[in-house]
Amino acid sequence: MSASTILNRSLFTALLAAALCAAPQFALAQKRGGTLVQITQPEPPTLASYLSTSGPIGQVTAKIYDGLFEYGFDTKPLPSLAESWTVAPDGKTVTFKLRSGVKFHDGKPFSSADVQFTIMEVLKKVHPRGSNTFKEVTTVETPDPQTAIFRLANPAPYMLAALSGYESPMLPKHIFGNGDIRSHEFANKPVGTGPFKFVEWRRGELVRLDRNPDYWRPGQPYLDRIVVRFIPDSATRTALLEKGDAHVAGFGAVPYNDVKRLAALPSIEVTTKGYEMISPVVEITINTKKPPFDNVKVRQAVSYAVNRKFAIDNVWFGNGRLATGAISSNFKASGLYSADVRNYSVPNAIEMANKLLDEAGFPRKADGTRFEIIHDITPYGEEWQRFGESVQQQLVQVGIKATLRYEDVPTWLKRTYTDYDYFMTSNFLYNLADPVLGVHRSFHSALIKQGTVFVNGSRWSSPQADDLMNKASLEPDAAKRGTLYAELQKITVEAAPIVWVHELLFPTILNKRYKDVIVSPIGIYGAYNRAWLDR
Amino acid sequence: MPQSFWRRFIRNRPAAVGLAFLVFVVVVSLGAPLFFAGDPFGIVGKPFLPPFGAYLFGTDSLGRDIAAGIAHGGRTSLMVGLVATIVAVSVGTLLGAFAGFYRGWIDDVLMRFTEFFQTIPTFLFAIVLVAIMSPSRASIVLAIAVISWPPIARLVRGQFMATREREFVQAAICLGMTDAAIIFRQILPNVLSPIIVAGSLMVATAILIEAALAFLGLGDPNAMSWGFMIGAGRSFLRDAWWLCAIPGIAILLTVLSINLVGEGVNDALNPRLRTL
Amino acid sequence: MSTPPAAANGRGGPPAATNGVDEPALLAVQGLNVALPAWADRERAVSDLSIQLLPNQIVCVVGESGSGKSVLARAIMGLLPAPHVHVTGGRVLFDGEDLLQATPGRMRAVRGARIAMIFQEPMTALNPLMTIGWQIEEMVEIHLVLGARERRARILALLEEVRLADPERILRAYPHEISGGQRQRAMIAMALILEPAILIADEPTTALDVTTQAQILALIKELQRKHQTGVLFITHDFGVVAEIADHVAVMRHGVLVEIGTAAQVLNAPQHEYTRSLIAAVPALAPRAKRVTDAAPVVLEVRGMTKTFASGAGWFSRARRSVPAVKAVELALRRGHTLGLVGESGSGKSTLARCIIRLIEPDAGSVRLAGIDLSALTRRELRPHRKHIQMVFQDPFGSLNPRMTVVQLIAQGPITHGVAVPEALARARELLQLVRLDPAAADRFPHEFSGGQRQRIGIARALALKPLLLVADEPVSALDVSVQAQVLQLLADIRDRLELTMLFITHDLRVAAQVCDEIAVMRQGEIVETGPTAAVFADPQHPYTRELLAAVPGRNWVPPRF
Amino acid sequence: MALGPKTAVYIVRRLAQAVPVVIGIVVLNFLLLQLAPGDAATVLAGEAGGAPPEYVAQLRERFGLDRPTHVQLLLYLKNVLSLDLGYSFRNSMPVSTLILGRLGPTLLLMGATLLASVLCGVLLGLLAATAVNTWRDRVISVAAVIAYATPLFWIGLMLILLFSIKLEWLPTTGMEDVVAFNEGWDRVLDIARHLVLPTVTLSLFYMALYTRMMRAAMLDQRGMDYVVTARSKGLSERLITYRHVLRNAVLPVVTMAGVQVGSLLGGSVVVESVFAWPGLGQLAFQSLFARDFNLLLGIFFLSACLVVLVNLAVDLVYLALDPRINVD
Repeated sequence: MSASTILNRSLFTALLAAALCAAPQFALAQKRGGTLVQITQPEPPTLASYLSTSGPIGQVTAKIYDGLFEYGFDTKPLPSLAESWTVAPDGKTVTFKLRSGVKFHDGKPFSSADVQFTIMEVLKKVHPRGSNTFKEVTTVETPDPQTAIFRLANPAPYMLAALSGYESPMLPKHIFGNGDIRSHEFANKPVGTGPFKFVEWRRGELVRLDRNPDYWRPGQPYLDRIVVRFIPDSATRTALLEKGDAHVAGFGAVPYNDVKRLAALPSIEVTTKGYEMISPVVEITINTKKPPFDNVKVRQAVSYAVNRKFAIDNVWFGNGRLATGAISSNFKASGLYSADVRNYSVPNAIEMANKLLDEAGFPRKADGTRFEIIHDITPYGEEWQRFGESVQQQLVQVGIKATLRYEDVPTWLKRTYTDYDYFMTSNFLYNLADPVLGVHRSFHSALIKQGTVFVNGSRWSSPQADDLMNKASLEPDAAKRGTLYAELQKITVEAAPIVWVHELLFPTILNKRYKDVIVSPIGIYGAYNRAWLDR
Repeated sequence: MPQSFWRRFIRNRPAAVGLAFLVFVVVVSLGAPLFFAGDPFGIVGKPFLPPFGAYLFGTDSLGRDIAAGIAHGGRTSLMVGLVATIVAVSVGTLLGAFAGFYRGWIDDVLMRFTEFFQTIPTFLFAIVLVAIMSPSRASIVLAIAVISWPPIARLVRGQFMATREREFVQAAICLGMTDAAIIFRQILPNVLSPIIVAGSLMVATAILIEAALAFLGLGDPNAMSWGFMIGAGRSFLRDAWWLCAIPGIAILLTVLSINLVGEGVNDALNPRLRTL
Repeated sequence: MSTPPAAANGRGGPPAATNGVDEPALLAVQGLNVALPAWADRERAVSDLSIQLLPNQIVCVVGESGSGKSVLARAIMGLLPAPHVHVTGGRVLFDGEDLLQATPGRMRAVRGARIAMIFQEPMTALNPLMTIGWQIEEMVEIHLVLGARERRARILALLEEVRLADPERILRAYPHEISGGQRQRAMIAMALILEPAILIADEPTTALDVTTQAQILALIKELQRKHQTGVLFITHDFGVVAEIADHVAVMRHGVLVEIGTAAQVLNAPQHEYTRSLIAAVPALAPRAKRVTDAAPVVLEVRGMTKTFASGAGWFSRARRSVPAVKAVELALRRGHTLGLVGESGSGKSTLARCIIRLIEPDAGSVRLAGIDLSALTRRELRPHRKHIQMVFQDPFGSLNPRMTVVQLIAQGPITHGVAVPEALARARELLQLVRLDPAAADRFPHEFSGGQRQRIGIARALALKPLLLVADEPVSALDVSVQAQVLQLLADIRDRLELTMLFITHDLRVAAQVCDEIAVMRQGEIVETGPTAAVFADPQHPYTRELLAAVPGRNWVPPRF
Repeated sequence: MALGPKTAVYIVRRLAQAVPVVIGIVVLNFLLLQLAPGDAATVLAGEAGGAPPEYVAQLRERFGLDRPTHVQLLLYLKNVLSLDLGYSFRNSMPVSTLILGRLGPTLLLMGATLLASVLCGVLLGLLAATAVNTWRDRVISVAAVIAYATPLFWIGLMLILLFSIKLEWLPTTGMEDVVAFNEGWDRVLDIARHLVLPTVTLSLFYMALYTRMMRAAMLDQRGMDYVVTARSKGLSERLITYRHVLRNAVLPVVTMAGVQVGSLLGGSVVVESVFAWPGLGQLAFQSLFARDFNLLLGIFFLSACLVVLVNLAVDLVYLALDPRINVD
């Protein structure tokens, strides 16, 4: 990985005091009471968010488990269970001052021992991303119940971006410390310090969370209850939101075609905020080791042929932003995004594609085709199938006959990341909070790891790109980082191992009577402690 | 015999109507490449055009011609229904014939097997098969055939058991005929009519199963099919009802006409029943 | 309505509608016409029929199948299968009331209470899901207002009257749990419980064994005398007629051809058709043995045993095992005809099928012309099968409906290697031998009558020139006139081809006519064997005596014309 | 007929004979599922949006997926025979708990469907058969023929469109109103309202089948000799129908109902997905795509047991209805 050379820096010093953050109550007259019904799709397989990062889990558990931090829309950390923190100048020691008087839902107090247990015994060992995030953590020291000191082998600034209650939930040691953490009886009966307490999980139906009266933020939460419903049928999900029987839904839980209609309703508000630390991208991964895609011209031709605008308008019904390259335009603010790359969305794209294919040595045969391939479809649902169908049609125009293949998730994952037995496949990846976490994995030669999913499946690599990424992950200066990434974007777009189609704008549907629901860049992965019902 | 069969069949009005419609469906499906040239997945116009405008049945969410989809989808439905039935009926007839004729252990094994298929939720089993083999026309046909042959085998077994006791079969044994001759030349022609009837009804069931699989997203992604169209149109139920309604009606009418024809065949083959 | 017009077919004038007695009729059918549906082979089921029934009288209506005798019974009861079959004219006067004009409600009151009916097959005539007691009780309940105890007492009394042992058990039993004879007794009890004026009996003994038949006939007669009931008794069997009838009416194609007292009709029939029917009834007098014991033994059966295991299926209610044939020994000489006689379930058919290896016997050997067939495997047996051929009982089931007549006859020789054209040519010759029109060769079995089909079956068996012909009840499904023709044909062919024959029958009259020797079977065993004449004249075994005594009309010698 | 010791022996024997069938199902499915590409570990890693290979290997070891197939099978069989259905790692729960949680809704839907289809089918068949060739018969027969040809999922969607979206008479989906958290009778009523559409959808096909069977059986039975006997006794047509014919005609429907149960669970996959009914069908569907084979096998095992039990129950009913059938 990238963090082998250390640059001496201390970006993070002591930050704001807790009081500053806990002060938003004065803005509006929040009212107590009410039940918020959230739709989560699909039903989470478990509630063990320390064991699996499967999307829907966090939508439930972030209300139960707190993290050390929260984050503002600028993706900067804010205090939560940690009142304050300091990073030593060498970056190898991080000290967290923990809030006092915090109690778990079972009444036992929260202390540094719980932090130590959670990091060292749980997240570092069994959390799929945690082993990476906390890789550099050697010990967590607990000089007193309110202090936790992380000792790191190397500086790991990205760690501080991963301490939300969604990503790194703080668990009660007195419960999870007993028994096998991998199959713990409390896995699906979570006990945390969060604003809502777990009541019941009716499988296939709902999870019910009730207000935690002993929540550490006085007066909060405002809601009496949160019900998370699981509705497999998309039309029903829409209907529930429309009727006001459900109040919030995100992450594509509502079909994109319904969003427009819902948005027009006076009772409903649609926002694309709350995904800033996620940055999802729709793309087509090309197997660069499989002829004819080992030829860069062929890949570029495909990149020209794919009509991004059509996908946004007709498949995702406008819920997308044209993607230009490897890094999402969400990073424009931080200066990491660059549009100075080859532009594939040009009016004469088809012409360009045909020309490139001719040059690549694939002339049209008598029947008008140049060659045949199989196009795999991400098995994530109907819009992906429609996307595949539209791509198939677009490829016909440049003489590529694509047969579609639609398999279930495990089969598809195995084909793409283990067997590499594919030509090109649609794909869906998150840029996450930082390119180091979400972008490097698709290009770095170190991440051509057979059997590991969602890494470099196209198996494209170049020493130059590797070098750029290694440098960027350790570069403290934002402007310099921007330059490095601009170069990376240029190279990768030119090599076209991936067709970046669009930056998916997940619409979050929100009933207007519910206020302050989406208040952070993790959106519905938030705790909802400030959400309230305006009757 | 065939002539009187035909007369009896045509005199049965629902069956005649069913046959006429079925012929229409077959003609449209087989002629789909003529009537609707090109790929049915091809995008022809703006999405969500309502029916009876520029396009007979309108366009779907991507702007594909629904009428073309119906015509080409009919090919898939009929093909899957027919081939799956032929496979299931052949296997079922063969096994049922041997079990019913020889009884003994062959029969025991077969009965255990059909019991097995009665005990397992068959549609779920079909889903498992298709998921494992990856959705394609071949895997769907195979899955439907696998879950469909046991009832045929039971039927044929029963018929063989009964017919085997008929005196003309005993006479054939007395004449010294080989078992194969007795099974295929003596008994089989006499039990063909229930098999034909069951087979024709099975085509209808197979079409429904194929549609359900496609609806659940387990159809062949390269073959336009009615179930797929319904599944794809499901999200637009409220805004563009025709996306679901039209292919649904196509399935309904086709299955209905096959059932009517099947029953007509049954009635025409067993004229006794109708004299009552 | 006055006297009926002359019969349409013109074969003699209509018989007198009286029974020759001046008593007032209990039931008078006058000029009854019953129409058949358009697709039937004739216009009317019953044409212009008049008949009378007096109290305390048994009138037998006799005729072959399709004569319209059952339709008559149902027309009287108002039970014709409307709308296809319906009355188009005439009157049915019962106690002076025309039942054809009665309202449905009135008819319901008459049915069961005043006119009751019993049927041929008591097993299907009773509701299989209800107890006997419930079904009898229902009869009482719908017609009378009686307390439960009274009802029960009355039923029990009647059950004793029809001689049902253990009536309490019978009441609780379901139809399938009692024997055929018991069922028919229960039916009779049900029919008579309301002391009806008239009992209509539609072939009530046809489905029963000969000994049971005799008992039931006696019972009907006894009860009829006791209750002074008028009985309209429908039958095809002149033996039964001779046994029970006071008056006899003969029907043919829906027309009454002759009516008169039993003595008149049976012994001095006037109408040509009646004469031909009576002529066809085989006499009970045994034929003389035609051949000597010097002929070589063709068939030798030793220790033949077959036990049916049952209880294999979930729902079979039979006992664990049923011995069907117990160590039977038989020998049959060339040219002889051995009659295997016995009641249903005696094992005679099983024995025949064991000999021919349609059923694998448990033990025993079969030697045919010196070859031990039982030592052969099924496959090895195949070429030898042509030496034993069989003629089956059911003229409808024994011919493959999908094959033409020549194919049916030629398939045996073809199977055994005869060239196809030769086999077909020979099949056509055989058609002449069994006296069928050669034009019939290319038609399918369903185009023929029962008797013609039996001829085809015989031709098929003969095509292989067998050493032994096994005939399993070959005439019992046929009408009496056809039966006579087929028996005659068999006899002719046997004599011409010197056939050896094993002839299975339940009918002692037929056995007497055909067989040189007979073997009497009961419960899987041969209880008596010997030359037919000897056995008939001096039966040794009590069962043989019982059988002979039970033959209906045994004291009546059909006149020969 | 009565529940005597013979019947008890029969029940025990039937259950004993079902054991190999059920085990056969488990074994066959186990082997079949081995053919499926990918495993639970891949799925979990995929759901997590990626995971290091060590993590995946660790998962495999934990799930026992690293052992040879026959060892896994033997272990599984051993567990099943001691009625331990194993642990669903994906759901972090014992399989039995998961299944039990879904069993209630499943049985509710199955029961309601069975009841509705049999009762309505018998009733409609009766209504049609007692008025043969009148408009009533024609309407019922035509409706039955159409219902018989209707794709389940499609009619489900259309019912939602009509009754939930357009008319707003009935709830769209789910098993109960989860916002209300009703108690007592309110809850029962609420569940009943939710039950209507899925039950109608799922029972439509069989209702049509039973209607047709019942009508045919009634007409068939009307031609039987015992009906003539009943007429000759002076019974009215009404009494003949209700006392004699009905009971005989119901028998084939009872047999068919046993067959229906087996297919109900499979068919409910589609209906459960349309109506978001929290039943076993959906669970099975999900577990297949998650390669959660312990769970899927558990469901197959349980549904096989269920079918065996229901078939037994149907046969016992048959036994009570038809005295000709004996347990010997």
